[in-house]
Amino acid sequence: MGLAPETVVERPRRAAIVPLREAISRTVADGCTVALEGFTHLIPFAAGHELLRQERTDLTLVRMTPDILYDQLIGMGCARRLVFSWGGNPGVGSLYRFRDAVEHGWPRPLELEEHSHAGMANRYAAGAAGLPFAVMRGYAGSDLVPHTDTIRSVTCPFTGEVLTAVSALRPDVTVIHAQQADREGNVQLWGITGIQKEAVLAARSAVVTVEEAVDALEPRPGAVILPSWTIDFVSIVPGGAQPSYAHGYTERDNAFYVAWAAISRERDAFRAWMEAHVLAA
Amino acid sequence: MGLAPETVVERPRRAAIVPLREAISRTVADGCTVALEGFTHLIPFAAGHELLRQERTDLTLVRMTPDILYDQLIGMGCARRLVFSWGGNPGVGSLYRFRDAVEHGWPRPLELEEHSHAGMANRYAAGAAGLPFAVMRGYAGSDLVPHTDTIRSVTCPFTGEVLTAVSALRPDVTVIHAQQADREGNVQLWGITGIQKEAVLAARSAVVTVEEAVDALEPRPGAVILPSWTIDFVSIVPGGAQPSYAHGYTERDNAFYVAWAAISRERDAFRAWMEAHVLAA
Amino acid sequence: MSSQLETQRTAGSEWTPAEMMTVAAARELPDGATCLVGIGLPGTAANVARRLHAPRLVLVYESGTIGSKPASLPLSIGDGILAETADTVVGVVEMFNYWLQPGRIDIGFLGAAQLDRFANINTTVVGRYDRPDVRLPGAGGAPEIAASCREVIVVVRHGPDKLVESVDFVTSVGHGAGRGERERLGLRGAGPTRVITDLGLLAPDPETYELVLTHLHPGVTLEQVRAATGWELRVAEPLATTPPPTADELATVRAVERTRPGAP
Amino acid sequence: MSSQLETQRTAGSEWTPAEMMTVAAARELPDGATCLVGIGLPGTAANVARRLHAPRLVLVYESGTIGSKPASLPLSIGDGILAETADTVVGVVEMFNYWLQPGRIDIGFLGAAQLDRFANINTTVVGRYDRPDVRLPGAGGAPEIAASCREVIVVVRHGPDKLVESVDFVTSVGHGAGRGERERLGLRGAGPTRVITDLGLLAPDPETYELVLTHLHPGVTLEQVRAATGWELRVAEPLATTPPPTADELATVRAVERTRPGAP
Repeated sequence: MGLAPETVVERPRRAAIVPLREAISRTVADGCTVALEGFTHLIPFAAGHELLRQERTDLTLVRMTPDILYDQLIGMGCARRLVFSWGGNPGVGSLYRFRDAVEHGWPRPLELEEHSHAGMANRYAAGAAGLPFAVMRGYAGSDLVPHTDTIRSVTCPFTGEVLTAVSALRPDVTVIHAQQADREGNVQLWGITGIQKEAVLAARSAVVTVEEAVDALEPRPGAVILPSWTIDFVSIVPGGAQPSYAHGYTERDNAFYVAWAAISRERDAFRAWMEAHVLAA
Repeated sequence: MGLAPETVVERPRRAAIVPLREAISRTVADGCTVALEGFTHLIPFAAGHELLRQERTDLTLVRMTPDILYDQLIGMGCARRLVFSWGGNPGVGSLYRFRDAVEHGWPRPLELEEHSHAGMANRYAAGAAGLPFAVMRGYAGSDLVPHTDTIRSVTCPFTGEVLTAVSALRPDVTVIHAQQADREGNVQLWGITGIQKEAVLAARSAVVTVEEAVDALEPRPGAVILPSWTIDFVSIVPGGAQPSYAHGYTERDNAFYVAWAAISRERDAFRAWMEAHVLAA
Repeated sequence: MSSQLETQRTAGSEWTPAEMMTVAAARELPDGATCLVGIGLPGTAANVARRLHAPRLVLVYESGTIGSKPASLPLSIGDGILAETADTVVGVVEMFNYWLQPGRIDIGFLGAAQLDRFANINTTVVGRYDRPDVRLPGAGGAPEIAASCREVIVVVRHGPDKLVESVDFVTSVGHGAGRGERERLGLRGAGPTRVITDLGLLAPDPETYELVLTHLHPGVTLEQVRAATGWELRVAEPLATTPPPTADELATVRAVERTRPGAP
Repeated sequence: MSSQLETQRTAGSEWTPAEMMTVAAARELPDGATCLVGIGLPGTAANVARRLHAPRLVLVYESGTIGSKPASLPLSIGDGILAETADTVVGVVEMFNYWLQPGRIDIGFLGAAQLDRFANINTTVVGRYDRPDVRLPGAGGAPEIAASCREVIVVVRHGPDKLVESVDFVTSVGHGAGRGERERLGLRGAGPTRVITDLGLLAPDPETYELVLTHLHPGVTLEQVRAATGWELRVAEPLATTPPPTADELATVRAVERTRPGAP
């Protein structure tokens, strides 16, 4: 009788509102599988930088759209493995630290588990739904299939049609950034809400940084609400998504995304910039 | 090359705003599979009554929660088959016309295809997603399984775990009621949004009755927006959900739901009431 | 049988068996728990609990409302007040797949038309499925609520036609044929841990998982319970008596009942 | 090659090859169609089309925005302006499962790092996957966009390193090895029906599905195109010339480009 801990989500009765340093130190250990999610919008930069300051290493980083934040984590050697579907600087081009790790193994080799967006989205959805896999139409004829062992096939028991199966994603920790939390730790985010709900519900523990603490959440059109009892820790971190943005609070710093190419192209310059702007912070 | 008409959704560029009579006559033929959906809220009573006035018959009626409207359609002999998961008068008790059809075949026998809510929800979701089936945890040990051939099992290609598969639902026509449509035929509904989005996206054609036409949809918290190009016909029918309700527009007529037991218990009294209150209308 | 008892108990007593049942059910819901509230009796008890010892009880309805705090009793699980007072409202696909299925909900709170000695639930038919004597509403959310919630509490009025040796149709699995069956079926929640009736409380035997009478409500005799139970009922040693409703509990039950649509 | 051409064409001409490419791409988008807009060039062309002949073009972005009407070009497909101006914003699970997968989207509008003679797309690696010369961003939404949209239009700058005999990695299937391969793979959309470059237009041969040059942009020679194509390019008979950009088209392209973040 009782619960199968592998498959059933265990969560506290309610989120604890704590400083970011504590939220990260109490959830992320070396070697963990961590998803810092966000689809261009609400990227949890501040939480990712806290990972760097706490010198977490051997992480498996999960994200549909690894961008500058993951370029920084990879370039600083935090990551052993990357599970992803699109690794670029949106609208700008390459992520040079990601490329350097994959092309030259610097500062360390980076294992890749590579999917399409549809595949990653369905993997998170299966994790959130407590299923071991998801069914989809996808990858047919793509060279991703022979390189990714979390893509297989499944046959429809009604029609006999062969479809694609992808295995569930269950991060040890999911970290997201949102606009608001109330005093109880209930969280609201809006704008492009991406995969954040599934990423939180699929994870064994969840950390949310927010722009603002409010007395009561006033429901917004298109908002995702995450009840306090689905979250472990909430940290109040205004501007915690910069240079990404928090719809209604901050603007995306597109100039920085463009500038990142020059900052990150060379190893030494990148390291110096990180020392000055992230580690020293 | 080209599209497989069985599996790919074809829709007009945009919904036509027409009288209810025309919307029903142009979409629902005798023998069709029709889903008039709504989870207690936004039940499309007016559209269902139009089906009665147009004397449609041999219908396969689909609905998670067949209630008074389906009791009326079944009692008037419109339905050959019912695909459902809960057939009662919510908070009151039996649906006597549904019971009479199942227990005594009056006015005609009613075939049942019976599921749980979770199964029906996943069947609609598979239909909306263009998949032939959905994977879930459900029905294990339930006597529903030997009586329902749209419930089977599927094995996870990663873990070997055996899970439940349900076949996709693809109604010929889905009919729903919503609060608002704009001049382009874009639709907004809010409150308890139930299964309506999936039911519309799973169907081969879709009809939406609305409380009100507005110049522009002002987004509401928790709203579902159905773009005009996912709908065939929109009809403006204020009060079209009564005695159910439209959140923000009308109240649920709970007294009528309670009164329905007495109205519907006897065959002749039921028929007389329908003649006077529905067919004559 | 219940109604006869009703009169009998009400005469010269300050509460009815129905009120005792509601109070006993409400006591089972701990503050801060998440509770998926089934149709009927469970809704009343859950809203009583929220007004008494469990102000932070999270009420989840299969219609998609999460954290509803209704000031008055809804008639249906889809009444507007459940959405208006909710922390969030989700679609039913999300409700069943993301919230119920993975085992996030602590307590599934269900009623039953028939309940058998292993707490299996029938809400489908009395008689044969293909030729029913009484066609009941059907499964609704119950099979997956009974499967996936961390535990299940069943509320049912006592009667030999309701607590039966074996149900005519297993709509929702309790403990199947007994020990080990839930694991065999891959059901991940603990299943029914408590059955609350208008006469007493039952719980599954930790070895056999057969329902055993653990409590009599005040003033109820073991003979009354045996007469109202459709199988050779086993009784816990010692057999306890349910604490009577406190004045506060009784006042709350009555206040909540007065908010039911159509209440006198 | 493109940049050399750029200078050459710009000298004494009133438009650049890049502008001609954007105009030609925009012309392919019919009013009222639903278009899933990929990253980069497609976004510019789609927003030009919306300001010209296709005011009711429905722009869908894989970030979840449906019906976006941005007044200025976004840098990324997740910029706030896409959500602010959308008819609705959905989560990415819903976007891929309910909107893209069932074939609701008329046109998938994609770019490519490499495109081969059968219109297969590589956005993953140049060189070997396990030891790449250049690691590219990867698949994103492209494999399922290419699979499920009713048709696919590819926009790519012409160059022998881009239009190659066969791609180093098939990220997204165009026509595979040719006729019949999409059916064999169960791909339900028609696949790439048009390839637009800065030199001309290509389309799959209706028999072999090999890409054939159907149009030269004004002032471009067949020799330039052959030199910029990595395979023995077949040419349609007769070979047409793309109508030059109208003043209105050119003005609109330049107005839209001026709204790009970081534009001079």
